[in-house]
Amino acid sequence: AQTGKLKVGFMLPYSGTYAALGNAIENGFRLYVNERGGKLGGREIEYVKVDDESQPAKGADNINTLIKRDNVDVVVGTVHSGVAMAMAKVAKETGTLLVIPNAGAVAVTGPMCATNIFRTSFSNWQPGYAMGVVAAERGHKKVMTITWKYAAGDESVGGFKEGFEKGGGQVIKELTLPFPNVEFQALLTEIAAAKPDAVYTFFAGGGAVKFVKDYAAAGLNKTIPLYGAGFLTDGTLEAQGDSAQGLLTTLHYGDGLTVPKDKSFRAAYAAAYKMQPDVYAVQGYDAAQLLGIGLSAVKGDFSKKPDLYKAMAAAKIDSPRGAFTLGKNHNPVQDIYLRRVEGKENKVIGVAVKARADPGSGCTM
Amino acid sequence: MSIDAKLVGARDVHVHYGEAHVLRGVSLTIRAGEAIGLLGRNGMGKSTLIRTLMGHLRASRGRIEIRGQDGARMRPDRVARSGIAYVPEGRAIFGNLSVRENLMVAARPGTGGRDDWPLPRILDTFPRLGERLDHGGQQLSGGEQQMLAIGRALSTNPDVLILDEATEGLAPRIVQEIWRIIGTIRATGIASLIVDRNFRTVLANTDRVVVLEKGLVVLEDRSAALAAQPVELARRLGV
Amino acid sequence: MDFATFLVQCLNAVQYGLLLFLVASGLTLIFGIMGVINLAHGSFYMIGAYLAFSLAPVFGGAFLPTLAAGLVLAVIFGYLLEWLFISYLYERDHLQQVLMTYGLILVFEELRSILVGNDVHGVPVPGWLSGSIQLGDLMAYPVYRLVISGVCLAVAALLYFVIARTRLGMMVRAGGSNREMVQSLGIDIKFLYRVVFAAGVALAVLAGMIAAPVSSVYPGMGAQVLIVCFVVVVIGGIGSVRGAFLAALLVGIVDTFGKVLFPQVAGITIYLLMAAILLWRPEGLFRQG
Amino acid sequence: MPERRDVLLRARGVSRRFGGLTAVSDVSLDLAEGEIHAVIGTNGAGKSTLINVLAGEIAITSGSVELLGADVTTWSQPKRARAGLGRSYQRTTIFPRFTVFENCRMTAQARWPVPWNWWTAAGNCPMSNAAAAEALEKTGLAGLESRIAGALSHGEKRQLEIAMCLATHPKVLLLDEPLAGMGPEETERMLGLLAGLKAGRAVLLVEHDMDAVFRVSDRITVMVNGSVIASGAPPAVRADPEVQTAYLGEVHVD
Amino acid sequence: MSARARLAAPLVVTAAFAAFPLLVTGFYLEFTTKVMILAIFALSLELLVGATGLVSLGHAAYFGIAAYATLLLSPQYTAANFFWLLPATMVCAAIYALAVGALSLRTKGVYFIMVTLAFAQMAYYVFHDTPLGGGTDGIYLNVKPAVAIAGWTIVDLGNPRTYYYVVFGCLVLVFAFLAILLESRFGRALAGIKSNEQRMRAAGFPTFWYKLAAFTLAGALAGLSGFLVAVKDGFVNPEMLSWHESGAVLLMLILGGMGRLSGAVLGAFAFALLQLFFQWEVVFGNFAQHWQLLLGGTIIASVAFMPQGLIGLPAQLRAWRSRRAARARDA
Ligand SMILES: Nc1ncnc2c1ncn2[C@@H]1O[C@H](COP(=O)(O)OP(=O)(O)OP(=O)(O)O)[C@@H](O)[C@H]1O
Ligand SMILES: Nc1ncnc2c1ncn2[C@@H]1O[C@H](COP(=O)(O)OP(=O)(O)OP(=O)(O)O)[C@@H](O)[C@H]1O
Ligand SMILES: [Mg+2]
Ligand SMILES: [Mg+2]
Repeated sequence: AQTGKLKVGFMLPYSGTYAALGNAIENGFRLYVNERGGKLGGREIEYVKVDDESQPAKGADNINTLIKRDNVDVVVGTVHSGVAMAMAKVAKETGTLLVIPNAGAVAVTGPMCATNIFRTSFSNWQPGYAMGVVAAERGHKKVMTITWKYAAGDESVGGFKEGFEKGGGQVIKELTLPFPNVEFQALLTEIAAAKPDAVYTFFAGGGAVKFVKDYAAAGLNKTIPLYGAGFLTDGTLEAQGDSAQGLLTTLHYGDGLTVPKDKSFRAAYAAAYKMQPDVYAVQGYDAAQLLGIGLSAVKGDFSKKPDLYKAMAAAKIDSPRGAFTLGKNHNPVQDIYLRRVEGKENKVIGVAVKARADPGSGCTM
Repeated sequence: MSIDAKLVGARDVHVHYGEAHVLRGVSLTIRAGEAIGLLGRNGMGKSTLIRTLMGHLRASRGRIEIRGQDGARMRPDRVARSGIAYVPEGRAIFGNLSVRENLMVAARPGTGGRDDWPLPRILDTFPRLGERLDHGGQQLSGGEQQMLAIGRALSTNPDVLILDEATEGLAPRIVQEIWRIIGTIRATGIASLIVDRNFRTVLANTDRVVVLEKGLVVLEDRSAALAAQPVELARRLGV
Repeated sequence: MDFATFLVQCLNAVQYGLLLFLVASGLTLIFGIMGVINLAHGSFYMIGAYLAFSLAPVFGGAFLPTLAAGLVLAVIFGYLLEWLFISYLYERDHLQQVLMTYGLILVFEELRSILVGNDVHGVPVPGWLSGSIQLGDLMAYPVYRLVISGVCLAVAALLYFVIARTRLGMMVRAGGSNREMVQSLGIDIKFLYRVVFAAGVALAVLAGMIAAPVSSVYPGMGAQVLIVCFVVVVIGGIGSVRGAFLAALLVGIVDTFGKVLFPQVAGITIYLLMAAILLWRPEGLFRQG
Repeated sequence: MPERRDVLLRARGVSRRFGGLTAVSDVSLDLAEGEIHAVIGTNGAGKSTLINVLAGEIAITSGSVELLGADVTTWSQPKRARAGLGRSYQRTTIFPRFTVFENCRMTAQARWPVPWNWWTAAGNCPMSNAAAAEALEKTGLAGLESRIAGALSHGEKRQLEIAMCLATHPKVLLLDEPLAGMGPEETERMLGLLAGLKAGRAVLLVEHDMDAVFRVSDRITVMVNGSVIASGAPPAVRADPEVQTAYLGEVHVD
Repeated sequence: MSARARLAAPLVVTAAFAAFPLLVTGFYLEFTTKVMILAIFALSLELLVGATGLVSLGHAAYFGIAAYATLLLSPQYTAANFFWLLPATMVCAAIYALAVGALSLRTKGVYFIMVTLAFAQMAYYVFHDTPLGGGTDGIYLNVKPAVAIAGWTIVDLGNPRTYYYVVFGCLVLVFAFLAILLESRFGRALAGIKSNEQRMRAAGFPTFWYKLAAFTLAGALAGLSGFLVAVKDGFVNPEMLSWHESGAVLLMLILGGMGRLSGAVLGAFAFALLQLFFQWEVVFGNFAQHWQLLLGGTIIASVAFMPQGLIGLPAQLRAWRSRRAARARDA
């Protein structure tokens, strides 16, 4: 059996728009490992980091740096879907274990799926679908969607549409604007003129903050309810202030969960990093758990790849979000929560869909 | 101001362009009210000397004096503000400014608050410019640009006017006009340093003439005296 | 689109255009008139937004003092920056400025990350401007956005006046055409350029500070705005404040209606506009002079 | 009427407007082989504009231009140049970073361009090298071949300007103030050169140096404000009172 | 410098590169391969910027289009033939370059910079906003093209060492081609156009066509590098066409020193190595996270102290020394 250190390579954004997410993921991962005395499956863990800059064009080179120069055993990353696609390609070719702690690109666990690629976060489809179900349940008939014209947005809206139309609703218009444009005023005017029953949206980061504020400033929040995938209000509430109050979003994590694991996780995270964890930290934490489960199963012997992967695929992960398993395509089968913004929190007010797997269409594994 | 006050002085000035040694020890003095002609064949260093006096080029050796101050380290704008105006060869008018703006951009009273060259007088002198006041400098004909460059220099009401080939490309009538103006300028006590290809006219309109050859002063005398020895001069100028 | 909606969209377009002008105005000054290709302009905008965020607590959230303090800092900052990094580039190939200002972008972004972190922040709209005006039953228009437009108009007018009508403006423009000759006429071009550069930085910072409450504050916000600003300056004709103003409005209109009418190609509408205008008038709408 | 030689360039009713300003107005002139035809006139009279229009550098507003018997009114400037029209500029337009020799060779190449031959070095083209060397020799720049053109003195640049024009072996030469910036010695040389050049060529000379103009030209056209006010043999033009008041002033040409 | 000495340096460098894969495998081999591809990309831009004076800020478009073409023209489950795929992708890039060039060459200076940028953005959004090439997520190449004649596979592009030599061969060929081209009459005409287009027209050069030819050729060569990258990574993404890429390659040129072919190659290596170095945790520990600060600082310093770029450094040192000597002589 192998006894030396196990090298984990973080390929995450440490600069640019997503830098905060990258840091949260790393923190979450390290927290789990530290809780186990710096070891997983009996192997001491050593880290190597690469800033992926959220640049897909550099994706292949960056992951190659980790795999070929730094000889890492596992790659953990990343946030940006395009970069994750490039990583998946290289991981597949080199057979390196890849754990994706955020990027929700459907293809990675769809046509691109592979035995050595795992995701501990979500697919873009999942929260969207869940919100579609909720919107239909709440009796809305005609809904407009608005998002950036890019893959993540399309996939999220696609999920919403599927869930919503299954419930008898109808998406009357899909508004898009070029990524990463944040001038929403024109589209808000469109919404105001069309007067739909509700609006579903997928934005993240700075765009999410601005959209929510603009939506409120235009007075639309009083007449047309706004629903979103959870990223709309995750890590952005401080910036959104009053304008986000009462918003409903769906995600696999939230505040005020009654999961015991969550309580201990939050306490530990706060103690370790002097700040509150967010969903990205949870995803990082779970990535470490998943790896830990696999390594324990093979007693730290990384050379037993098939057993390792089998154990990981079958893992039941005791996540702060609530325990979850992986689907055939290595994407979490998880509860998606419905959350309402209260103060600076995304309060969980119920489960939107239970143990929902991503359809994983195209995955032949 | 005493009449023979030294305004600009160069002593034993050497200038290099990289390896090329272009001025090899030139001395020159411009006193108040004095008109000096600077002659020499192409490439002998006339413009180099002028640009050194203006502070655009650094002398590798020697001393430059501007109104008694060390000019070697003076920036060109300080030199200009001590009352020295410059019409460079090739005009260098501001193409993106209108004619009026070209004439206004640097306009200021001279030393002692003199304001001999207000805009109307400049336009009187060059009526052609008056017709084209609102046109862009870029659009002027070559000669019009030349007039503009001179007018612009006058607008700073200088004590010393340095003209490097200022009559290049001007119609004979305008050239006469310019020489007349130089005469007027002389009469008002403004000193001038004139480079011009027409050495006869230079001789006739200056007090003193300096001839440069390969970076050295090879001839320097009162204009009247030189006019009397045309052969020597012609030899130096290669005629 | 009914008529009322159309009118509101026009308002949106104009308002966006004016905001663009505000950001582009500093660029017009530095790029169009001084002739320095300043890629770091977006960074100054970002710095402005972060200043608005960081300075607000210092002044207890009071808007105007924060603004004033930010502008003073910006001027000092711009002045030093020109002196340290830009002043010796004028005589060189213009492309060196590209490289230099690119280096500055990296440094600014990273310093921002070290000093302020990478979180997204919001800046509250000042209380006395936080109302909104109801436009029919359609939507409410925030007063603050209208105020921004007012500020943009004022800046446009002031800038036009200074550049086109004052001696200072002439000197700056002359410097863009022939630095050496400007010096020969007794104008201290070094100092002048330093001041103009500082003013350009201050304008970008002003834009960032004013836009912060509506745009929020986030990493990478500068890069986004930079290219659009270049487009504005180029369409307008380099060196022309008037051109930049019109171009900003035009871009605002095309972008706004592009998004609404042709969402599929919304990404390229402004570039199409630019290409079309430059093919029609290869020097922009208003050439300088 | 003197005996007519072959007209190499014929301009008929040439006009050029800039916005409201008519820079060249209805100018007709013939450049005959073996003749130096001077165009003189006040500053801003439209001489350079006329050259620009004839050379095809700027578009003509109305009128027609005929070169070596072909109507070239709609031809581009490079096409006219290849057909044998050479010009110099009033403001020096050289290649400042190249050596003096390369400057000339560059323009000489226009006659043997073969752009598709990408494997032979330009320096190995004997024709262009010979043409360049000859042009430099004629203009008195021999000895300065390896100097960087941008570092020449003003007058030397003016000489180079002419040399570059000659290196293309034009049949029709349009010279815009070739003597400007030249010292007395160089002026002498240039006048000698001009006199030698006209054999087999037609030369249009724009110049403000009246001594020179009256010495070398066979025919003079005088322009004022875009229009021709006089044209003919030098003595007649000199005697024309209108020309005297408008242009010559009290210059006495001897 | 004697003629022999002048020839010695490139020969030594070429030999070193040829021997490199014998000594090194794995990461550094692939890294060097990647940088050589970038060097080809930079060389193609050098033809425009350095040789013709046309500053294009949209050069990544041709790079990206060729990369996309490589994937889109490859059959789904079988290998495409290298010998027709490579020319086909280069032609795709060249056609777009021809179209863009024909329109944008009407403008000058900064306007040209911006128009090329605009057309590149257009291509970018075509791939970004439409499902043509998988949208923002990009697409994969399933099977690498085969270098095969009549069904006989000659070399295996999947082998990193082989691929290194393929890329190296391309680099040498492109370099040599450009070196000869720039000395030819066509190349000198481009140099003349860069220096003074007005004069070239007056002399009789139809400068527009010369520029268009250069522009198209540069597009085709950029296409070559795009092809090589696509085959190497097997993945393309719209970001390959973004203005960041166009900007980065321009920066390589400036950093290396413009107007010399070796400057472009040097710049590509310097830029990539600096980035790699500053990102290296072994050296910079946790500060490696802030590698952009160091890179930015280095760039600023290099502009301040190396106005002619890396390639001009020796000349700059020589000038400095001779100036010091002259001063000592005078004193
Ligand atoms: N920037 C420069 N770099 C190198 N050499 C130069 C530079 N400028 C001028 N020279 C050289 O210095 C010498 C003197 O030039 P300068 O311009 O002073 O001559 P000049 O007397 O003014 O001639 P002209 O009457 O032709 O204007 C010339 O031989 C010229 O080639
Ligand atoms: N591009 C332009 N736009 C507007 N006006 C122009 C343009 N070019 C020339 N002009 C004007 O046309 C007139 C004729 O100019 P041109 O250069 O032909 O004069 P010229 O006879 O060569 O004079 P000079 O002897 O002074 O060189 C001038 O008044 C000039 O200002
Ligand atoms: Mg001179
Ligand atoms: Mg003229």
